[in-house]
This record gives sequence, C-alpha cells and structure tokens, in this order.
Amino acid sequence: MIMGLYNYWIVVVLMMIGFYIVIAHGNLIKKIVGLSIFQTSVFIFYISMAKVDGGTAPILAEGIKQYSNPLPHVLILTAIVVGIATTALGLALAVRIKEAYGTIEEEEIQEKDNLDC
Amino acid sequence: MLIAATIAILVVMIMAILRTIMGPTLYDRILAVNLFGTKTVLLISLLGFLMGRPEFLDIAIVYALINFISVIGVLHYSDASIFKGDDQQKKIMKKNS
Amino acid sequence: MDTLMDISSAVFLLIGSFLCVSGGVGILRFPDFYTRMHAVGVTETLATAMILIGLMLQNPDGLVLLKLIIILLMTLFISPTASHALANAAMQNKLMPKLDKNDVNEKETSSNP
Amino acid sequence: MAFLVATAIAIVRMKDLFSVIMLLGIYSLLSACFFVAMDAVDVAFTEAAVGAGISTLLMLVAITMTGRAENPSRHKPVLALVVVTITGSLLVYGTLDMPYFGLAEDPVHLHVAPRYINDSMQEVGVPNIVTSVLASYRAFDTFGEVVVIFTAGIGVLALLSVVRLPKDVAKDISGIDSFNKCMHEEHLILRIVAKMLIPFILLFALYVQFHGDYGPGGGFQAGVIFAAAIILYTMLFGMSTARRVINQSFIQLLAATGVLLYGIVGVISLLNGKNFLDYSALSTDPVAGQHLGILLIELGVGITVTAVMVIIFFNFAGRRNDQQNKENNDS
Repeated sequence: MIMGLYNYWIVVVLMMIGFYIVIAHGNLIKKIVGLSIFQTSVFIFYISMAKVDGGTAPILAEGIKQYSNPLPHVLILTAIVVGIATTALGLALAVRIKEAYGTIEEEEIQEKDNLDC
Repeated sequence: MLIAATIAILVVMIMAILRTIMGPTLYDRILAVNLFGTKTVLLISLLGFLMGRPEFLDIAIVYALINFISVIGVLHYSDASIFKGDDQQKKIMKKNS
Repeated sequence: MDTLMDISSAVFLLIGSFLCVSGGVGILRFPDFYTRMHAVGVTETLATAMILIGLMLQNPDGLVLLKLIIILLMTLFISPTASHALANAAMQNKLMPKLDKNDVNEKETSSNP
Repeated sequence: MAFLVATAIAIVRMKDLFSVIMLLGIYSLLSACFFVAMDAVDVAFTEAAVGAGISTLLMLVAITMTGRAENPSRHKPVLALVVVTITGSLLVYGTLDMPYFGLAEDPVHLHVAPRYINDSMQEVGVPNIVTSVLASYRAFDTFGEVVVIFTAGIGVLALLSVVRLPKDVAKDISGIDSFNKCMHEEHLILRIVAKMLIPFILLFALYVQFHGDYGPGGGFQAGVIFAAAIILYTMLFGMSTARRVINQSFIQLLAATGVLLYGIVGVISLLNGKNFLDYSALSTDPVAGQHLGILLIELGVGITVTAVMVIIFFNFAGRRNDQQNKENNDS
C-alpha cells in the first residue's frame, strides 16, 4: 500500500513546493525556479507512470519481453526541451523588467506602477 | 559488489548536497556541484550495469561533458563584480586586511 | 579466468567506493575551502578511474569497453582542469585559506619587513 | 526520491539566488538519475543536456544582470501555506484511487503502447521505440514542439536583441576585446583543454544525432549538446570571436531552415499521395521510406534546437556584455 503510491506522493509534495515558491515569493527569478520545480514534478509523474515492473528501457533488443511504456517518454522528452525554451523566455522577460523598473521584486514593481498612475 | 559501490556513491551524494546547502562560500558550492556531477556519471554507469543494459553509457558521457561545461560557465559568470558581495567572503577579507 | 576477473573487478570497485566515501567525508569535515578542494580533487580522479576499471573488467567486450575508456579519459582530462580553474578563480577573488593563528602572525611579521 | 524533496525544501529556504541555482543544478541531476532508474533513458539524456547544462547557465547569466539577493517577503506566507496544504491534501486524496506503481496492467499501458511496442519494428524498422514514436507516429506533435521552440527563440530575440548604432560598434568591440584579453591570460589551461575537447563534443553530438535510431539519442539531445559546445567556445574565447565564426544572421537562418526541413518532408509525402508526414511515401519500400523520413526530421529538429539555443545564449550574453560596458563607461 505505502510503496505502491509512494512515488505519487513525492510528486505531490514536489509540486506543492514549486507552487508555494510561485505564490509566496516575490522575486521573479525565484518564481521561475519554482515553476521549473513544478515542471520537473510533472515529468517525474509521467515517467513513474510509464515504469513497468521487470521491464527495461524501450529499445528493442533480442531476448527481452517486457518493456516500459514508451509513450510518456516521448511526451516528456519534448516537454523538457520546450520547458527550457519557455524558461529562457521567462528569464528574458525578467531581464527586461529589471531594465525598465530597476528591480525584480513583485511588490516594488507594483508600487512603482501605482506611483505612475 | 555493484550494489555496494552504488550505495557508497549515494552516500557521497548526500554529503555533497549537505555541503551545497551549508557551504559558506560560493566556491564551496561550486565544488560540491562538481563532485556531485562526477558522482552522477559513476552512478549512471553503475545503474546501466545493474539493469543489465550497459549500452546506456552514452548518457554518462554526456554527463561528463555537460558537467565540465557547466563548471566552466559558472566560474566564468561568477567572476562578475556583482558576486563579490558574499558575506562570508567579506568577513574573511576584513580579517585579512 | 572468470573468477579472477570477478575478484579483481570487485577489488577495484571496493577501492573506488572507499576512495569516494573518503572524499565525501573530506568535503563535509574539512575546515575551509582549499582543504576541501584537496580532499575532492585528489580522491575524485582515482576513485572514478578505479570504479570504471572495475566496470571494464565486468564486461570486457567491444563498444561498452570503448565507451568506458572514453569516459575514463574524459574524467582524467576534465576533473583536474575543473579543479584548477576553481582554485584559480577562488584565489583571484581573494578567498584566503583559513590558517592557524600562529601561521597568520608569522606571515604578517615576515611580510612586514 | 527523498533526496529530491530535501533539495527542493532547501531551495525554498534559500535567500541567496546563487545557491538556489546551484541547488537547482543538483536537483536536475538527481531527477535525471531517477529517470535512468525508471528506464527512461532518452528522457534522462535530454534532462542531462538541458537541465544540468544550459538552464543553469541561462539562470546564472540572468542573475548577473538582475542582482543576486532576494528581498524578504513583507507579508506573512500563512495564507499561501494554507492554500498549498489544501491543494496538496486534495491531490494526495486523489492519488489514493491511482493504480499502484509499476503494475503491467495499469490502464496507461493498455491502450496505444502495446501497438507501438509490438508493431513498430515491422512498420518503422527502428529499434528505439521512443524515436519511432517521436518521429513517425506522433510526428505532427513533434512538429508542433519544434515550432514552439522556434517561437521561443524569436521571442528571446525580440526581447533581448541589441540594436547597435554603427558608431557604438567600434567602441563595443574594443571594450569586449580588452575584456577578452584578460580572460585569455587567466584561462590558458582551460583554453587548451577546451580546444582538445570541443571537436570531440561536436563529434559526439553527431553520433547522438545519427545513432538515435538504435540507442538513446536523437535530434533534441544532439542539438542541445552541439549548442553546449558552441557555448563553451563562446565563454572561453569571448563573444566577438564566436560571433566571427557564427554570425547572428547565419544562425537565425539555420533556425528557420530546420523548421522548414521538417515541414518540407511533410509536404513531400503529401504530394506523393499519402498523409502529411507519412514517410512511407518517400521511397518505394515503406520501411526504407520511414528510415529516410526519420533521419531527415531528426536532422531538422537538431538544427533548429542548436540554432535556437545558441540564439538564446548569444542574446543573453551579448546583453550582459553591453550592460557591463555601460557600467564601465559610467564609472
């Protein structure tokens, strides 16, 4: 019972840590780090779904009957590369915000916006 | 024997993480990350043998390469003047001056 | 022949693991950056080489052996270079080794005149 | 697994962004180990190249530009904690209905996967199932992903590219060159080792690219490794040298070429009377056609990924150099 769902619980905990960073921290870079933790937890979730007991990696070879499920692997493989692309975009936005506002703390940005209005 | 080596590497990994978390200066952290990367290379090649499919050593090669690149990168960008504000470092510098 | 290979591989793996762990203890217990780096830099290369040689003896055929040799060569290249770069950078940013009190005094007195 | 949680919690507690990023690097190494243990070698490959190398570097470059310390939050995080706990416990409650981990008769494994595992050898003729699913069965999805990456590259270009006036260029270059010179003298050993390693890395990337049918690897991974080699070169020999080798417009052209190559393969199969991206139309023998199609498509993916990663890095690093020059001029 406990071992059967252990992986999923870890995933939930990781996901919540990422979520917590995103909502509780004001620093934009920290938020991006939180997002990437969240992302990784989803990857782990998919990959642990794909595992079959006694199976090996899905590369066909002689004399192996049981393979793990290849479909989640494909999805996650592309997701990782897309993930780095989006992270880079987020960082680029953070850099531009820093140049425009002089800070990357969420509250200070809001204060400056309020002053402008 | 493979299992014993794997466990030893896992133990070292825990130590490296602890050093990264505690690490008073920036360079301690980089050192720990470097150690961690090398141990990952070993762990993956051991895992390949444990699972009986040693074809996967490609991944270990990639790790060795990427580890080098990231250490160089980290060093390159940590030379920037912004990074000189490390508390511990300042203390040491004061003590010495 | 087979048992000989197995035994020697086991010996290599054990030596490698021991060196690994000693490096780990070093990084955790030594007092300052340079000693820690000493612990890691010295043990790391040897431990990696030992474990890889152990693995080579486990499966001495074609492609796997070649890949293991490549990994070994790269570790031998990379890890000293990385250590060197790290120490260099630390030195340039004036991170001083933690010396014994007497040593510091001696140094100051010797450098003053 | 418990390692992962520990590292993540440590990330939450850290205020210093630099240590956060170091921990993030360790975190991604750990998750890659986990992927290997879970048999997902291709994924581990990608995570290795992407998570440990490129993303750590990009984050570092970003924090050198935005500053390192994080301000302590002024309002209390109790509310956030409550929200997180509630969501988390709901999710845990949800997992109670999940099938146990690792059973072969889970619903996930019953639908399309058996077909991929059993028939892909006859239909596609490629031993690595992940590659065959990626490039043949679900080629349309992958096309979408490549376009997303391309768009991200354009986005970064639009946000960070530096428009230089002709007058400034000369000044910039002189500034960068002096900067390079001091770097060069410091890093003599590094440069020699890197010179020996870079050709090897490039060769290895090509191996990963074209061996992807038989072992772990493929266009995405090869692209990232190739880009990593170029990034290493850029860091050690300076921006301006690297730009002389690979100039901006050339790399932008390459990024577009990769996507176009992918699209053209699809259109050719359409013209030959089959579906979009159905490679059996490429040759008289369907399996040979599949081989050719997968090879071309992986090449397209590889080219795009390399070009986009290099674009992203060049723009970040170029922006940073400019800022430094500005600061130097001010002071």
